[in-house]
Amino acid sequence: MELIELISKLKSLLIDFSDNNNKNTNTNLINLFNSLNLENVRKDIESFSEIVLLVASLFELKAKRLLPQNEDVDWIDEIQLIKDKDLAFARLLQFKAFSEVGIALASRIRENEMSIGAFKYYQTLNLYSKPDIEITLDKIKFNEVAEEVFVRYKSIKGFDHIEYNLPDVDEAINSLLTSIDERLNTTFEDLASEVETSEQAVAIFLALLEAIRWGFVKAEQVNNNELIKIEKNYEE
Amino acid sequence: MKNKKIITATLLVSDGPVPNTYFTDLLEIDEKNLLNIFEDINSDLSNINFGFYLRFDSVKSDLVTVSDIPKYLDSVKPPSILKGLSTPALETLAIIAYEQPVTKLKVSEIRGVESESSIKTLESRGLVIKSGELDVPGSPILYGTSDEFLAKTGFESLDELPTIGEYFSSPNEEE
Amino acid sequence: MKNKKIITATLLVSDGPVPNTYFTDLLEIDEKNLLNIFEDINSDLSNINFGFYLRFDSVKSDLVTVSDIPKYLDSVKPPSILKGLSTPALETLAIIAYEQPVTKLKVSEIRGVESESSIKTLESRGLVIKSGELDVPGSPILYGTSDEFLAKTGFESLDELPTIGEYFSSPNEEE
Repeated sequence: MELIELISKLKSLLIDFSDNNNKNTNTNLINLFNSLNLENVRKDIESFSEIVLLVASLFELKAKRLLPQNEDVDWIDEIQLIKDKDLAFARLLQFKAFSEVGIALASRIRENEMSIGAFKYYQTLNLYSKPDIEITLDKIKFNEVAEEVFVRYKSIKGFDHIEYNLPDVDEAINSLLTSIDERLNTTFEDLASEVETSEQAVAIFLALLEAIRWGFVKAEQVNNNELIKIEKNYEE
Repeated sequence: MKNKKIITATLLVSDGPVPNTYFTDLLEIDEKNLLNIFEDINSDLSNINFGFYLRFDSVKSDLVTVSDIPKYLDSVKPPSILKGLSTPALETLAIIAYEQPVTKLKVSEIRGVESESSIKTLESRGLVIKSGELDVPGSPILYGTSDEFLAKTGFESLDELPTIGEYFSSPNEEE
Repeated sequence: MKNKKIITATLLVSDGPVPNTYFTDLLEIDEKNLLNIFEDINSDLSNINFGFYLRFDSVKSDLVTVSDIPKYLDSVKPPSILKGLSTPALETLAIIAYEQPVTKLKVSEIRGVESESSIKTLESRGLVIKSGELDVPGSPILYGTSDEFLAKTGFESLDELPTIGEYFSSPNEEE
């Protein structure tokens, strides 16, 4: 099936969703996906993200729909569903617009960065008696930022919410960061090859997920056959 | 000429663009005069074929490299502010730019996913700043874009941000 | 002339003097040739009366401000621009204040991003100083806050820094 066709079907499904037939929707979705050649879809990233969005919206509505699970949906719920549907659409449009605007802004920044500003301000120390810029330092703001940055750091290391007797993710994050620091570029397979127990492997994996989530490192797999490359994430 | 000397020296050592008012105050000249000096400096620089020029507008100025030799500067230039920024972060940046001042909740609502870590990333890069608090119970923090954001995108002010439709209106131009 | 363009652009954005070998390798020219271009650049700069020149010797070169600028400024009082620190710089400053003496690597680790340029900014503004070297291979530089930092924040000594939440009081801390 053509992608465009699939997308339009998904859209109409979304519109029709307030109709009362969950079973049908299930079948339809499964059929739709079965008929799709995933290879082709992956080639067209644009459409792929649209599909993901549409499907996500569908499932979100579906989940809400399934919640009461009683004979009839109450009319208030019905209205809620319609509102949800509109919201999902509005969100879809807004979301897609902003994500493209984000990319447009980034390409603007990239273009501007082709011209690089002078980087000599360390010389101001020795320039003339009065440097051109007087730095103000707000004590309150300083305290706030200090608190925030350490809380952020500590919360990465915390994991208080995990109460089970799990491997020490804390330690795993530290050793993960250290080995990435040492090697700058490494692979997941490389990291995993050093563990001795399955618990350690789990810890490494969790640590990696956390480190990625917090932006410490980037992980990338170009295609299925390649190793998962891991590198440190640099600022500015 | 004394003014030209002072302006060029200051721009060399300044940390980012210098506001025009700084020079008009310092040198006791009017804005028109200042802009003339800027143009003078640029025509000097292009005559001698240097690799940088003075980028200026009605608000600020800065010495920056010409854009046709970037590959020779790869090893000396600072890493891009975009380096390592994910598409979710860019999307969050766009939402904050257009909806500011805006709360984390509102950003998350628009994106449909929790956006705390994206906002934190943008904040630690200096593209986004806390701009106040919303006057409701709980006083949620309001976020906005920073001067660094303007400098990096090259907009003089937020008023210059194109309306969202403009990004989509002409499909066949674009980056 | 392309080489002049590349050399001037590189010197503008370089953070400190550039070794001559960098240019001879990049442009595939010999040293004599390079020194000629340097002299060329300097004669250009003095002709157009700019406030900086190229200081070079047989090893390195850099663009620096001319020494008579202070004389020009004697008669005027430079207005000061009040400028706050950006979030990246503030975060970096906070980490250095609490963790000092601390290496760049440790700061980057706590922030989660490479923090070299933030440290440079703080150093150039006198808020942060090099306070020693760590006694491990490679001797990484240790950073600490300056008296200027105390003066600006109004803390009388580092002991006055507020304790940060419950995060440091937990018994099982310390890495």
